[in-house]
Amino acid sequence: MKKIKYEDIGSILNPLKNLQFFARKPITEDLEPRPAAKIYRGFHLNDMEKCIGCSTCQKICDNAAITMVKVPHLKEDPVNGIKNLRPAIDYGRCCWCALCVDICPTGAIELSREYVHVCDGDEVDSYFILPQEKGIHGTEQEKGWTKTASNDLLARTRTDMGEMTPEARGDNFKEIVDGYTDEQAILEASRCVQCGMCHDSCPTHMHAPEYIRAIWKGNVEEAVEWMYETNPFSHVCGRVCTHRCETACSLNQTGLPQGSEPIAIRWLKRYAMDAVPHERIKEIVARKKSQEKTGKTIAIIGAGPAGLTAAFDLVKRGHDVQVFEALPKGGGMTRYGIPYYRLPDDSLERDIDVIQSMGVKIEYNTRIGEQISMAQLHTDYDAVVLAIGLQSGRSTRIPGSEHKDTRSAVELLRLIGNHDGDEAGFDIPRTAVVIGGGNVAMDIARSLARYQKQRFNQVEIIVTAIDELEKFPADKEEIKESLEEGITIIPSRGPQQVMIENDQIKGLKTWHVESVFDSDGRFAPQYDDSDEQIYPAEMVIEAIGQMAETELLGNTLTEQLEWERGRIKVAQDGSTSAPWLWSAGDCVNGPDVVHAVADGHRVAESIHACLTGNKVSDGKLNDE
Amino acid sequence: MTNNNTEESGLQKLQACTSLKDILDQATDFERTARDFYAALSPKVSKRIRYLVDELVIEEQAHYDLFKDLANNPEIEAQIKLEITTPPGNKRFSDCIQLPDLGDNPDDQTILQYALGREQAAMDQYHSLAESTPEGPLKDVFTFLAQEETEHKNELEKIYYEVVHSGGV
Amino acid sequence: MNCDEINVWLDTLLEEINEIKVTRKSDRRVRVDVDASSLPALLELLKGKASYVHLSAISCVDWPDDEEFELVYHCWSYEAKSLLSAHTRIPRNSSEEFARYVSVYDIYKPAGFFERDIYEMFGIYFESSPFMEKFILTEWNGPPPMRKDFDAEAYVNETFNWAEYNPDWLQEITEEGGGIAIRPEDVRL
Amino acid sequence: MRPENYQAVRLPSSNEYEIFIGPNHPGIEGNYAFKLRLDGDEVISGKADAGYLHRGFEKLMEGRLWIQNLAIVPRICVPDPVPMEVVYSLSVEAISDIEVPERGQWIRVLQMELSRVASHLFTFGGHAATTGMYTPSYWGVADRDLALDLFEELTGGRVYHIYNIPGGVRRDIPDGFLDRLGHYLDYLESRQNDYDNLLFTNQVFVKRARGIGVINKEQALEWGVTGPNLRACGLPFDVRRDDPYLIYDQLDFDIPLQDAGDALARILVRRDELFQSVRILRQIIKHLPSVKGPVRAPIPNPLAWNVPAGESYSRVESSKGELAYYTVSDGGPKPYRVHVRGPSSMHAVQVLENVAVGARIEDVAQIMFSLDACPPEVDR
Repeated sequence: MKKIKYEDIGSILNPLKNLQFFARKPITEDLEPRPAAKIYRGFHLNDMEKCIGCSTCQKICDNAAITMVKVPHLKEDPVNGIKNLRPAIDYGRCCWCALCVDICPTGAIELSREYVHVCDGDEVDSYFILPQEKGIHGTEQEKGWTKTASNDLLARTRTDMGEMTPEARGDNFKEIVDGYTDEQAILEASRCVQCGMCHDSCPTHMHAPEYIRAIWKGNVEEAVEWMYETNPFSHVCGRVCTHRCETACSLNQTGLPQGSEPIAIRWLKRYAMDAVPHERIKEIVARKKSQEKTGKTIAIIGAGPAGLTAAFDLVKRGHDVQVFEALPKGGGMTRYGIPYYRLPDDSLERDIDVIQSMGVKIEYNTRIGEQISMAQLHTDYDAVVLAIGLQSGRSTRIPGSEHKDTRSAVELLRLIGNHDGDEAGFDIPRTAVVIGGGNVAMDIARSLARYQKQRFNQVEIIVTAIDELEKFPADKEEIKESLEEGITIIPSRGPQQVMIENDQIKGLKTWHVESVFDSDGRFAPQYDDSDEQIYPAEMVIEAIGQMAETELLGNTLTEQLEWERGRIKVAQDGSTSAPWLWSAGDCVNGPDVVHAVADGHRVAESIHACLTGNKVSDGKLNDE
Repeated sequence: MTNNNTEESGLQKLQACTSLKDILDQATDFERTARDFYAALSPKVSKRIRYLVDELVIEEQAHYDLFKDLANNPEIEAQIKLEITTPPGNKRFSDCIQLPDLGDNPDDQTILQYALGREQAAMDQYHSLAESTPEGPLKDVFTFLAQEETEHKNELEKIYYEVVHSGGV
Repeated sequence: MNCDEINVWLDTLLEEINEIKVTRKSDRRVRVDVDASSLPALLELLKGKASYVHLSAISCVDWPDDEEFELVYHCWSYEAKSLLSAHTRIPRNSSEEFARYVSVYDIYKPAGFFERDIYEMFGIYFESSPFMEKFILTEWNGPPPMRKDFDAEAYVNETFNWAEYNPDWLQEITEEGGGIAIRPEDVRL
Repeated sequence: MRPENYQAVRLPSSNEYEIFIGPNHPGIEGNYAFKLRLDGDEVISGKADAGYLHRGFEKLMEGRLWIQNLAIVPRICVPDPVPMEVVYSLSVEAISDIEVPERGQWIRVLQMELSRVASHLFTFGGHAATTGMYTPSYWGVADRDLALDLFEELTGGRVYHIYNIPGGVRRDIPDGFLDRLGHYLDYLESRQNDYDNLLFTNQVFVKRARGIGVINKEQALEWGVTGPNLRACGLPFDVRRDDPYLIYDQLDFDIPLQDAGDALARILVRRDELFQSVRILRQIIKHLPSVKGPVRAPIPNPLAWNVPAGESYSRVESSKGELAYYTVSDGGPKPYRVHVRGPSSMHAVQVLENVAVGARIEDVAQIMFSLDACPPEVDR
């Protein structure tokens, strides 16, 4: 670089040198708008199909420029985490920082390369725009600033939770996962964008955004308080909930190169429940109990999640509740269906203990229909709730399925649930085939695997179902962990016959399934009988479906009630066609813990309204 | 009345038929028998599963009406030709299902198995008749009937799945 | 004198002052917490004897829960290549018009600017500072706005009106049964 | 004070009178005013008057999430916005112990230097214009615009880049960017002669600038002068060298000096500095491709980001001098306090008020521009 000395004032001719510039070609710029750079931050675009209406863009907007607008003709699908809200931008406030783009969970919102908008004072409404696929003037626009893995602002990866290795857990029923530590929980909670999709998708509408925020703030007691607003089975649901919330979670995105895992909402719930001492939880919950007694009495049949949730709500409101349970302990399917390694006994006990501490009375080993009749309950109580679950396993009824060693999964799980520790309550087969691809199939297979490991130090279990592996109704984790534990899974097989020799089961004959559903999505399997296999087994276990045991109703009541496709017909509020009888839980909705909890609330609400005179049940069903 | 009886006597009667109308009349008769059987069963089963039997009554009634209308239709041949251009696929799903004795108080699964077996039998029967009949209007009418029964069976299979496989959790 | 020597010297120097806490945060960052009464003496020593000739800034932090203002004097030594931040706390004097402290203008001239800024924004009166007058907020008669108890957003909402938009597309959506669902002010985190 | 509330005063007892220049005046840099007391055309005293641009940024920042402030910090100094983003990010990183990946650090320095180039070009033009020479101001703005094109390509925004983020920068450089940057540097170097002839060695300018607004070494230290203004007094201090941040310690550059401490010395320091920046940028073009890895370290979800309690005084060398942010976190989702210390807090107020004394009225604007004062740093 040429040095200029301070003293140098330059030649007297220097100013004249500048005359040379007259000879230079002038530079001319067009008046037309120049095309903007490739990643220009111009006006917004929004892919209306990709956008899920989570309003995260609105929360990050530093100028409060985004208003969420309800667009009725768009899809509203809470179960899959889609709202019909879309961001509208106030260009009087927007500063084009593109933080909305960087934080968008789906990558729907983007900035275009369009940057010219002119209007008169009386057209000021043109500053308020609902961005769509086309630019703000309705013309095709190129994309400018878009989401890339680099500028994505969300933490897409779930915080890992410690768990036992397959080797460590293979021969015992200890709970597999460790649960989050304080640091892990706060980190995981910090990933939440507070969109509320989880709340909307949850059958019982848990206040997940609120309790996640409370966990993030380190206030676990507040978190527990939020949970008990809607779910007295938070220990249980914190471990085994089907967590639709996580399906609906805005962070549950495929289609992004960087991947995106939903918030571990279930594990956060588990964390908060475990982080607060049990006695303290009881104190927190007791604060909500009504001090006044109504003098009304309610009988509830079945001490599972639906029955006990209803009981919890009703005692909270000052009613007197008596629960009858046929089995020796409470919890229903959560105890007699779910193995300890997924849901340890004491977690369930703690949930039930909180409920009982509110004044719910439970009579165990009392089978309605045998010891006490329905008619008696009708006479003795102001209202009766039927929450009997689905206790009976369905059979394929293929040839050989009537053999004594063809067992139902629910029956075996009940036996296991009734025994402690290493005792199963039945003889453990050296080899077994489980028919079914749901969580029940995995539960029995994995329980059996543990017993086999203990007794024979090897696992010889095949799980087979007609579905393809991707379509198995079981949770992905269950399948993964089953495989880790040495269980063989053979998908796409149709069971044909249980092979029996000398009155001993020898195996299960199956055919290959070419396709399961027809073009309407209804069940219509196509088999290939040339591909036949026989899986050796001493025991065949059926886990294809369950049904309710409604014999307790007796013939008269069965005839009185209205039914709907094999289930008692109930109105939205759980009331049956008998004005004194409500029904809730799996026996009306199909199997799902959190759905049962939601149902419990619903019938409690209806009964409370009915008994306090706010609503008269006329026994007529108000159809949905 | 056992299934075998129905099947044999039905087959003999059908083989004796010589006109399209005869065949359809016979078929209509079978549907009527089935309808009456289910109608008689309905009050005997628990109200919980009565819907299934009632649906079967409606189904059989619909078949009965269809065949009867066809038998009385002067353009019977043309109608049948039209129907058999799109045969449904035959699924082998229920092949393995045994025909149970219904007993006094059958459950939903038993009833469905029975109904499936019955449709299977009818379907097989019409199929084999169609195969053994030379080309012509008679063959067409058997094909048509086989096709109708196949469709009915497929429908029942779907119901079977929805009832029995309630989706293991 | 090289940096290390200055640092050693600084440590000895700091021992001369009462009630002082020295935290060495990194090679070039020293935090000193000092009693309000000792701060001017410290600055005098720093500038006069320890080569901290450059007062980079005076920062003020309001701690209403403690009823205190924190004043931070950021001093830079071109020789030692070290930034010393001297922290002190003074009473907030919430019941009176001003909190009060002494000016260090006679030690560091740049203090004049910062003291006036803090006077305007936080309401701290610096005795013997030459510029205790309005500068930026000449036409503002409200409370010192940087104090935590002044809510700027609330002030704006009370004082100004927001324009409402009602474009055609919004009217159409509203007729369909939709419309504005969440306003930005509803979700401020 | 609002201009309409001000009445020019002629003081009856003497020949002195007061005038008010700004806040809308071509000789004033930005929205700023300067009240002068004159005797004839000689300045007796001057008084800076701020407040025309006050947006309460420091207050606003306390009400916004840590990351939201990225959108407002560059607005504190329009001609040189990058250091504002970088120093804010540095302060947040210092408190939360975030290490910026090396590639991110290099890209930050790239922007810092390019921003310095753009800012200096702007200042040349402004300074020249106060002496009545308008061509350099057209040139300066036009050549700066080419730098803005590069910024647009790199960051998506021409003036407010909003490209730095705690942890690094938002995205990597586009393909071919370094080539285009190289072409721009070639172009700038090819323009050196033109600028020299037109401005730096042009008697029309040199004679106007020499001896104007003199600051001596002692005054410079006493008044807290920093940056090019300090180096024009012969004091070789530069934050990049003395208190290095990012990867400045890996770069080879000189610190241009002048001794005279006047307007000419200051603009000559800036001229030389511009070409030192070109030199730094050439090193970056050469070195950056070999620095692999991410451009930013992950940060928590910005909507739920509690920066740990703590404080940081972060400094950088902006084109105007020492720029520092004192940032305090109380462990919450928003800054508890951010104090912006811009170099112009000194240059545009006390330094200007002192240096203007004794000057002639026609030189006041030049003095202000030669100090490269940026009023929004005062007003914030």
